[in-house]
Amino acid sequence: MTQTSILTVDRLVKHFPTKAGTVRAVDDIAFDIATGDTLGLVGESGSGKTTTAQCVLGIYPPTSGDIVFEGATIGVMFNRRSKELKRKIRIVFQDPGSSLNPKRTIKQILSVPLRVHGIGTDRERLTTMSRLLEMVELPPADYLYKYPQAIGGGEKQMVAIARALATNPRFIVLDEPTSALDVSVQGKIINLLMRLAKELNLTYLFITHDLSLMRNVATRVAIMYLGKLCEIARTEEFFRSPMHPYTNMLLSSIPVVTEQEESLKPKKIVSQGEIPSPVNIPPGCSFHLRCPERLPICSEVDPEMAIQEDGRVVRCHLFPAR
Amino acid sequence: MRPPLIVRKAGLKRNMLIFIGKRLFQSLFVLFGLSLLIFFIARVMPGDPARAALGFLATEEQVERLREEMHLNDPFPVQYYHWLRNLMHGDLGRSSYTHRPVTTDIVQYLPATFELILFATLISAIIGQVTGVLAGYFRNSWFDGLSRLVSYLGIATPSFVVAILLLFIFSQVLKMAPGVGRLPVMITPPPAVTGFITIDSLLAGRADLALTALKHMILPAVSLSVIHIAQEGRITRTSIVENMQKDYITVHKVHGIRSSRLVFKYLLKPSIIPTVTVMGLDFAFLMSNAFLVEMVYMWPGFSRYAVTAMLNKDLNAIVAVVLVIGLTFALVNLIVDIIIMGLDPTVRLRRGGG
Amino acid sequence: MQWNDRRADLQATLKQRRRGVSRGWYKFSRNPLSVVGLVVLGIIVLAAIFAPYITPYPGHAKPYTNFAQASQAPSAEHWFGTDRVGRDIFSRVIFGYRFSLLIGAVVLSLGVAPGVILGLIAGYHQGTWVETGIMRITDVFLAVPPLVLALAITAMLTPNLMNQMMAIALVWWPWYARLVFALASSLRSEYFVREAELTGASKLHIMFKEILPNCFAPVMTKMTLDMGIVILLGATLSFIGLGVQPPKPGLGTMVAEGAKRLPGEWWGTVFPALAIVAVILAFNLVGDGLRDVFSVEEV
Amino acid sequence: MDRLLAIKDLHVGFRIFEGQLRVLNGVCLDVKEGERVGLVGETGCGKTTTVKAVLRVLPTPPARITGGEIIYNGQDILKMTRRQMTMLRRHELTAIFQDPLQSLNPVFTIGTQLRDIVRDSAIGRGQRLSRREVEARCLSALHETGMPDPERIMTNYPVQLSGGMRQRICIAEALSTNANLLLADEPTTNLDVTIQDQILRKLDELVEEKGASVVMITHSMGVVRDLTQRVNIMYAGSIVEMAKTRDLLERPKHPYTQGLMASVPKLTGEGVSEGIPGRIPNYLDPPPGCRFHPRCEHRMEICEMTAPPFFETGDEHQVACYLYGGKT
Repeated sequence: MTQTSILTVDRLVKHFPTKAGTVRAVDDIAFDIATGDTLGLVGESGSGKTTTAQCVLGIYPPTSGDIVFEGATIGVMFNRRSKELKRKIRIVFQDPGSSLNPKRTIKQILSVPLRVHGIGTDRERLTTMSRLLEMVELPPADYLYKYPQAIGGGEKQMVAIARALATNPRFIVLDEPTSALDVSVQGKIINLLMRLAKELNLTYLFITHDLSLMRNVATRVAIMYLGKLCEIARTEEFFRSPMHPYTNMLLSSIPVVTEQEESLKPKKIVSQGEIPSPVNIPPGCSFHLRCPERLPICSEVDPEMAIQEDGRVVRCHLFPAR
Repeated sequence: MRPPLIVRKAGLKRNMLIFIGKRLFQSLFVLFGLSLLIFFIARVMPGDPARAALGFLATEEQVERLREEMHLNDPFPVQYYHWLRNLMHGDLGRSSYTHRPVTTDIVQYLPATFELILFATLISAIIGQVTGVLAGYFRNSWFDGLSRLVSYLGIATPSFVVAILLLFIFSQVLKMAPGVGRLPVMITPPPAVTGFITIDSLLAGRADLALTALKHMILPAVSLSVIHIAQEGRITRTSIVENMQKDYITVHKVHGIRSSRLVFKYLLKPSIIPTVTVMGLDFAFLMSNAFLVEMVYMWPGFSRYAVTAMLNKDLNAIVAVVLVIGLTFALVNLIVDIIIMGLDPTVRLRRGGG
Repeated sequence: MQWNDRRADLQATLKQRRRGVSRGWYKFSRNPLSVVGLVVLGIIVLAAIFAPYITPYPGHAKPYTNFAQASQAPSAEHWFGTDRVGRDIFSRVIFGYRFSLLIGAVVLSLGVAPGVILGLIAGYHQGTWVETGIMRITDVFLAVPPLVLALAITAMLTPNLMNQMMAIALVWWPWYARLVFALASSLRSEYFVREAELTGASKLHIMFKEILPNCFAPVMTKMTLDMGIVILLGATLSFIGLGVQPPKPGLGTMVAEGAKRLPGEWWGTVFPALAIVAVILAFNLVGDGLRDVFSVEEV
Repeated sequence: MDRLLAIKDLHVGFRIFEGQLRVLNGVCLDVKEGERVGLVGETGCGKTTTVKAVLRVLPTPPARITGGEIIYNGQDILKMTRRQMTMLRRHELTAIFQDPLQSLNPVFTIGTQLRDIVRDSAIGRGQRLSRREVEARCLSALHETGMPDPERIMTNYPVQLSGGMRQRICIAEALSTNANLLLADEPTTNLDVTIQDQILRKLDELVEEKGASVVMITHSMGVVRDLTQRVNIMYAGSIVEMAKTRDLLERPKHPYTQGLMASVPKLTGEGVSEGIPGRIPNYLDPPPGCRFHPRCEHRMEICEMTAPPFFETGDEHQVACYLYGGKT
């Protein structure tokens, strides 16, 4: 790869001690994101994808491991991070209903990042806010003075994106930004995000459970299961020939709408079993209980991440390092 | 999506014990804080407790001796320490009004109040629940409207007003109910075993006496319970209406569950949980409302003792009264929590464990 | 551009606010009982404010005796009758409202602010020692019913109006602390609070600009309902003899005095009692109407 | 095949503070004996209202059925007495809802709830079951849905189970009555894809086995493709297109259906379309004529005046759009 990576996560571990035992939410994962790329972090509920994003954002400090952003270690809570770092890393949350304060107008909402980061004078800020709304294709005159409850879910998400852009960031975490929206609205948001990424040279960490969406959005895809990564690959290779049995299971479970899509789904693997509790992770490979292709070794030894011939990384005994 | 709660059966009993232990510890802490607060106010206020205790006729020397005895010349923490140590031995000091140990007074007066309050709780629970359920189930009917109107009046009328009006109407004008007190003046009360006259009479084999006592209790108990009937009725109604809109009730209906079973089993159980919580709170509030009602009905109970203590600035008694009510409140809340654990499996499974 | 102008900015904000008010009034007016409550409340407040000008015998609120007029039943001259020293009960009831409203207003203005602020701080610092400290102290104050604690404190101080208000305020703040704590700690996990934190907004901004506005509706509703409860508590204290002292016309005091002369002079008790019921009822009705406006859930 | 359920021109409104929400605007839907029909639409289009109207569990007020008929086996459900309705629910109609946690009573064990359903439904058929028979039927109902250890599940409360398990229980409850018609309202929307796949396959298998008819309500075109033979597309309170599932997915005719199909992200990776501009109308004051016209790029004058009737465009393919007829 010729591009430099903007974010590197190395051996990241995040455990939550609870009375019932330790929840191993993120258990030793590593990946990096190149500048201008979109990494799709895909997993089912409880896979640890959101916790990973929260560690990157500094909502939780990692239990161990490194998070490196633009060459500097940032693995601490947000309140110990520099303002500059907060300016560069931004977030768009999943639920547009809860991510905008219902008691504040769009103008007030957009003004917070500008004031906190001392961008512009009072007078300039109004212009900046209008420009931000125009960037997300909302006419400022109609929206600045509205309260969030007066606008639709898709529009709320646009405002959340405008708020993220307010500080002129380098990197945005998108935490399931469209999963609460209908598909007919989703398209607009996704296209907007993709256009902005190109225009502003943004890098995205895109958290989602929707693999079909990732096919159309991500430059690389990473699959998580029970706090561990199963497979990371460039999007096209990933969908052309998925390797990890869990990936295959996910792909085969997706409901699709056309014949061409049906032909792309792996046929031989059928979904079975449920995700075990992250307090009681099975020994060996955590997926072995549900794996149709398990080997005797799988219940004993946890496989390592192994780089394959084409550069992709898979964590499975079926695919040892070459 | 919420993760499942995994608790083993054996763990359940332990959870419960741990929970009760925790709650007892918390209550102890709160009572300690309460005693500190009330003791502090009792000591910092202007005036001389020793003088107040002995009255105007005592000599300066006598007062000074009592000051020594009560450790009033010591700094506040030392005073508090001595008071706390006496408390451990069941000694709350002497009442400056009755000139008897406060503990003796409380033991004597408390049963009369508890008898009254329990009766009032029973009345308000039964009437409140029944009207609440009916009003909720037949929402927007004439009954709902009427009970709403009455409950507004119930909440807005102070208990002393209710007490006076009931006494005035039923006892003085209509002569349907007996007057004040626990028993008519000429009648000797049964030997005290529990302190509850109704029960003591029955123990002594005097059913007639129990009936007389019960008659005496009706008016004050009703005066006490009016406001609680209104409140509990409203809460039950809200809860019923809320639960009727829940998906699971729709699902039960869709599966063709018989409607009597739907209402009295599947709707009622989740709906009474908030009412039970409120009933616990209400028990404590009954104790404070009893202050007024006992005054009006000359009920020889703890609450009237408390009012007398307050009117006479009887410091030791005031401190003791507040603590006793705090203790009762804590115990009732613990019982309520245990009942709720029994009713609501989510609470039962989540407490203590994961 | 039009929106890029300060005045337009202000106008747009005002327009939003006006629309909010008119929508609120619409919801409020859907409940006729609330409107009745509001009207009654308005009359009571105005009457109390202008008591010296509208009551027939303003002098009767002060020490006054006229045994020639004593213990008269209600008549055209004395609407609510007269008491045993010949004072006009109607005039005294109107003056009594002054004390009741004063108690409610003073107690809430003293009690609400500290309660709200402490609850806010505790809610924002949920799970830390700050929360534990504040909420355990709150628990101590809530360990006995407010009436008991207020009575005890008033009794130990000198019983008068001032001390009574202080005592009630002292037992009242914890209710607001607990309410706001519950609201704030659940709001704390909302994404908009998280976003503000990640942006780097200050704690003060988050507590007062992001969280507090969302507590406004329930606090307002509780305050209205509490006005009724505080007035009731004030009347109760007066009834026992630990509040407004005679000859000042406290409503509770009047009921207590009148009660001694039942059943003969029923008017001495019944009218002040009805006056108490009316004001508390009015506050309750208005509070319920506000609850509809803010659509706050019951309890 | 006979018609089992026929919804004819159903209108439902909700009275709220601001006025009358006219939600359902002439819904028509047919289900034949043994057939599986899909009802697809986005949030707020009235899918759930339709289901609740059929089951007669709409809260009235605020809801009001202002017109139309729901004919089940020749009888109008809307005219039935409460007793008849209970009987119908006990062995003819059944349903599964979206949120399995909300669908189960939190303060009773799974066993308590299931036993009552089994017992009451047997009474509906005129049978009185012994305690042992009830128990056996409950266990077999749970077992059928692929639940491990049904005995233990019977003693559990809903909070003790995972989302997938809860939905399996809802399916077990629904199918334990041996109903002829199952209304499944977004039964897998809250579940993960791998679990969704398992549940849908299990549901498919059980329905096949019992020969019941199904109305599958969902927002996902993909779910409909796997499970149904015919599909109805719903927009803002009315059906805009109905056809055989494969036919519709390959050749969507209504502009809304076309927009929806284009918006679905595909595994083939040709990018995501812009979607449909605007949003679902406000039901207080819905647009006159075709309710889709403000968002439609093909709108004509007539669309703003009268709602389009269905036009037949091929093999059982009907579209409510003036692009396909009525231009004269």
